[in-house]
Amino acid sequence: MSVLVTRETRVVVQGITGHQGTVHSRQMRDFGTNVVAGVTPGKGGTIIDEVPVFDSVREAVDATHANASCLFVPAPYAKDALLEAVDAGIRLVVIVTEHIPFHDMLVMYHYARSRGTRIIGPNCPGIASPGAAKVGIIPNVVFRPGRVGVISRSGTLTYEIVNGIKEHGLGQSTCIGLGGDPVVGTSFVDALPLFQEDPDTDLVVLVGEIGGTAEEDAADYVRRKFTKPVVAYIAGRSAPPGKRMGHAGAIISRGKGTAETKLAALQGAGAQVARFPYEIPDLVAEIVARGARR
Amino acid sequence: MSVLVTRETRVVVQGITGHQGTVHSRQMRDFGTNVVAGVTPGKGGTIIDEVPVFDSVREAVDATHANASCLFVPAPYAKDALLEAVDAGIRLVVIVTEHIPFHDMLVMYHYARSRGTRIIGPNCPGIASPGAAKVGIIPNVVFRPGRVGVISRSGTLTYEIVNGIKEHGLGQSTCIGLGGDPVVGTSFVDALPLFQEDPDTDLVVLVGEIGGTAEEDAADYVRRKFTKPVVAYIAGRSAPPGKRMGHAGAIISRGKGTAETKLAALQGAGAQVARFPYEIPDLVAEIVARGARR
Amino acid sequence: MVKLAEWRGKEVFRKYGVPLPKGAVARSAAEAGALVLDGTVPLPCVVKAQVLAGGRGKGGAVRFAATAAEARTAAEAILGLEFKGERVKEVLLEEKLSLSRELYLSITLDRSARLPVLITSGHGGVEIESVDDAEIDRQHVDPFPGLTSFEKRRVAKVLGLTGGPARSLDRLLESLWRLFQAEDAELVEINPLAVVGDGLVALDAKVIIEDDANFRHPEYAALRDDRTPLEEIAREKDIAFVQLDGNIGVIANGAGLTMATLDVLKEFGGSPGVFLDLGGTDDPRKVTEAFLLMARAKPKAVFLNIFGGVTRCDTVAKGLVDAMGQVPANERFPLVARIRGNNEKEGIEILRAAGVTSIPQLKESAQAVVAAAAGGSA
Amino acid sequence: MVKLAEWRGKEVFRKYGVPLPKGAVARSAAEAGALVLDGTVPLPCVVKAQVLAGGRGKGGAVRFAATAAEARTAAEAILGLEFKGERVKEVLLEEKLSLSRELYLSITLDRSARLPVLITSGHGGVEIESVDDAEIDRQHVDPFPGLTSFEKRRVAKVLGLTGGPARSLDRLLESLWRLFQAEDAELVEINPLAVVGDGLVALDAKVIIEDDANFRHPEYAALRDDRTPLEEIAREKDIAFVQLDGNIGVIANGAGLTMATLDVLKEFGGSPGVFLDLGGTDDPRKVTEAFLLMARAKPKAVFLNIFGGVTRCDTVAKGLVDAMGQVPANERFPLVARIRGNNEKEGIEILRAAGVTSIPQLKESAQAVVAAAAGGSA
Repeated sequence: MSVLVTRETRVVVQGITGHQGTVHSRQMRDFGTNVVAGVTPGKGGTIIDEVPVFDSVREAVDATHANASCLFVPAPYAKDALLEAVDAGIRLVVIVTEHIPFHDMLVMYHYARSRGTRIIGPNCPGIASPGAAKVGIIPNVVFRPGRVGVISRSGTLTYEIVNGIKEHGLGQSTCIGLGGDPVVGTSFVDALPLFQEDPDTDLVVLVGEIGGTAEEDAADYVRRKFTKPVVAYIAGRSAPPGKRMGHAGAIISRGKGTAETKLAALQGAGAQVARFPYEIPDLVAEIVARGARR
Repeated sequence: MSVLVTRETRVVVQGITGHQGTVHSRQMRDFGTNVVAGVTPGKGGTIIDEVPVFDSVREAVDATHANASCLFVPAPYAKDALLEAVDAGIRLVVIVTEHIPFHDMLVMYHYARSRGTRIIGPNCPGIASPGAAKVGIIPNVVFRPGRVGVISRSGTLTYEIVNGIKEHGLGQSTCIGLGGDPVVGTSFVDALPLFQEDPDTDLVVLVGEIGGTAEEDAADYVRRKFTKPVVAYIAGRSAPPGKRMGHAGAIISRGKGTAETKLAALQGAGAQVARFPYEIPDLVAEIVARGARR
Repeated sequence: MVKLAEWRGKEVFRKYGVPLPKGAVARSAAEAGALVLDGTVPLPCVVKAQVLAGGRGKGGAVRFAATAAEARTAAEAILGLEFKGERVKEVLLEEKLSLSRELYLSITLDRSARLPVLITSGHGGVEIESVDDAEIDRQHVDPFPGLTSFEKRRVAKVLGLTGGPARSLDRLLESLWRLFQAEDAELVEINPLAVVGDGLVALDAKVIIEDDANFRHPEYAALRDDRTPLEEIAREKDIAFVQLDGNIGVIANGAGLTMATLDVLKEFGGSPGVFLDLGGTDDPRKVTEAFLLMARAKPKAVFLNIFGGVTRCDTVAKGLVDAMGQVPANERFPLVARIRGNNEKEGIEILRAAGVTSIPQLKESAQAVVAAAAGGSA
Repeated sequence: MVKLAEWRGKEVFRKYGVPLPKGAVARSAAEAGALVLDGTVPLPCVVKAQVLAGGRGKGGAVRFAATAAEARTAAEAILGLEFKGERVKEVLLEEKLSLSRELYLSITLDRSARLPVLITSGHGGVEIESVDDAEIDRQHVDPFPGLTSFEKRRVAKVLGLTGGPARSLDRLLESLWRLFQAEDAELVEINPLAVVGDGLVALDAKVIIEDDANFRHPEYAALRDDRTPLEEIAREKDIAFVQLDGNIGVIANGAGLTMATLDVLKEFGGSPGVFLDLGGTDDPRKVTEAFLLMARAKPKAVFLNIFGGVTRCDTVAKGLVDAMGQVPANERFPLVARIRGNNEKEGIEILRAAGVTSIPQLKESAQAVVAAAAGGSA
């Protein structure tokens, strides 16, 4: 088993004919992912690396029974592409596209949710389960099958950390890059239950960032419901305060949102806290040594 | 048991301080309905016939745990009132108000559905289960407890027919007046399964009208899934064709929508068809005599 | 519902940016000629009767003109015509465009799906009912999130449009969808929608606005002109009143009961002529007004069939008795009453005091009124 | 994000019908005086520095004037001031209204709830962070179906508004909600929102527009003026570039890795000064441009920390080597590189050929660059 994706996942790549779409479709297939279709309006009937391209997601689904989508379309068209995927019955959409206006993402999120579709992202590296499938853009080279779950708000920092786990001789069950945008389809709190229920995950590495309250919410969930060990890292501990989003933002996240509040909350929930990315593999290895299966 | 309403149903009346709201709140209480609250913005804190009035549905629900609403507010404000009820967690709303623009009703219907709230109406007489509760405006005098279910698109014609059943010495389990508007919250197809599952209903009287395809859809459902006897009547058999809604309407209901198509469909589904309202009690009585419990 | 004449529909189209032929309305032959002469309407042009009924082309209500004189003559021939019961008061003159395809397009409500539906066909310019079902596409549109780009692309593909016409369709659909919602339309229909050069042009316009939304659109409320004088008075008094050909007047409450009453009357050989639906009133004065309106329609007999709910039997009886006193003796007609439901006893008593007996059963009462209309007495 | 100065925010407010005091912008003392003399700004009036930072009242950037001469003097005193790092180029003159209450109102995004939130308080006119949490109301608004009347009534009740001010609030909330959506705002804030007579007036305006929506609002893209010259060049080249006080330049890819790199450098005593996030580029020319921009910031040492994904290691190495050749010898600086991930081997090889060794571990490479910046060599 794995989280959200399996060997049976059938991926349609929206925006497959763009440079990133083409490159990453190939890498997903190299990973072992079943990429069954691509979609680019107006390019239907062509073929990219043996993958048939359709004009619409509906046509792609009808022809190939795709059940997951990886979305590379440019930000101004991303909302329409997501609505199209949901409407065609796709129940998992990984949105790689960055710079999607959050007003668009609000519509996308609530529409998808009302139809039972899970979004990962936007502006995210996606999801990968070594040995099963990858939907997204995390480099194949960082993975190795194992029993460590990774949930991260970052992109390249995720690669760094996953790679570190591999270089330590350990492997991953599933890695989810949630994306760092203000509105994400799947948050830590949404992802943790999936790992809680996954029999192939022994512990979870949680990689957060300053800003927002997603890590505090995650800590609350871990404290109340999560029974597996957690190793946490928060990037940006020493970042300058930066340009704040006015006073209203502070009102929403009163007393939350800094590296300190996040680390304190996670520590209070029983998580092992790493101060630097390179401390993570050691903490994971210790937990594994203490009894969690590798 | 009964359909949708029980002795435990706690009704809030939206628009209770209007004439109809006041009159029908009293009649609902006379029927035995637990009318726990009224809502009229700006009139919070007053009392109408021992029923406390609140400024908002949320306040009414917090104070009285109301779980159903009967809506009498004027058409221009009905959409907002429905959204308010849904937002406050009300899961059954009977909309008596007539002349609500269908564009508003589309928003109301889809919003309510996404939140799990059932709408009956608009422009409907509501629902009543003799011995349990009534939410709406069907005259109390027409009822008598029994085992005949009634589902109707009409208003006064429903009273006529329910009364006819009573005068024949039979009684009703639950009667639902769906309302005759172009967009209704609950259609025959939505209501029939409730009666199918209701152990206190032995047979169902279905009262339709010309226009739309709701009766044809109902016939299809009866044929495939409904196992109890059905007596059907369609009003408007001899009505003049009237002013049609352009050509597009005809395209949607191709070959459906007339009294003939509706009657043929229902007959084809095994329903007993009454040609006139006064034939209904006889048909019902025959079925009861053949073995359905009274 | 408020049906807009083609030229009014096109005014609404223009507001939303739907591409239209150049044109203008004329109310006289001289005006028609002048519109051509001053260049407002380019030649050759089409002269179309502004009536609500369809089938104008076959019916001689659409003519072509290559000169100003011909435009004048065409307008002269059409203005004043009686077309399917409507007097032609206006003609619309429009440039005649050279088109490569005629499409059909409409947005209306699909009641069963509880969703708006965008209906299109590559076979436009003919009555859409005559087009084979397989040639008609239905695209539902969810009010949340509204008409999407992928739905518009799908429709373009179904219609076989690419390039300029496809881009034109995208903008046009956006316009029509906004119009459909913002104007509270029941129907927006373009037939034919023409492919002209690299774009689309709406050659006809049918717009029907929902009455119930008049509180948002008072500008439409005044436009209805397909009512009889009595129907117009009824509308002003907010009474549902329809005049047809028969001789029995029916006063009932609720559309369903009114229709059922009609069914029963026809069964017994009656010929209902005026329908008056009291609806859910609880005001005796409104009942009086309705009854007096009925009297003005001069029925041979009147059948009052009320099942009291919101409308209580005693209210109706009071209003009725009051009205009967106001009808001059020589204009009186036999009245058969059947009142049931809320406050039935009180109502029956009031009627009895005025000399009217309520017959409790629908069948018997219907038979009585049919007999009365045929010359017997009630 | 694009923060609008108060007067620009109020121009947007006006477009959506938010009630404002009478006022106008002046860019010189003479202009300020003239605006009063010609009646554009009624007396008495307020003269406010147009800067983005808050706390203007306490900071002497807001003055009052009872005559045209006083308005001139006030403008003279404020214009040209340096207020929290910003030079005052404009003042806004507005009539001074007599108000009975000051409220707080804003709409922004609640990330956790994934919903817009309408924040209000009866305690306006002070920094909202200083208001007790129990005095602040949060009303979430669902984009489907949008801000509803019952939500607006609820807010009015919470604020204790009835009658005229409640009706004014209803219209104002409608305006702000439309503005928030249609203008792609991150924040719309009014503090204070004043009760003046029977209605409400927005005395201040804070509007922040989301950068990502610039494709819909090109008019806002040009308004940002809080960047350094190098940051401005970077923006034009679409490179994420931030200048601070330290002396180590950091080139990384991705916000998380950049922040983590900073955390590690600080741990070993380094002082990062310029951050350059390559993001997800795959174009060696963009890497070259970014590196040359970094060179212009004159760092003591540069740390290149790349984990190749979309950005491949060989692309970065190529762009880097190309750039190094373009930096004059006397402007060169020590470079510590760490490149991992996609095409790592190829990238390392390209760097080695140019004389740069990639240090694989983050800890060791960070220590090396700190040492280099402190005077050691890389």
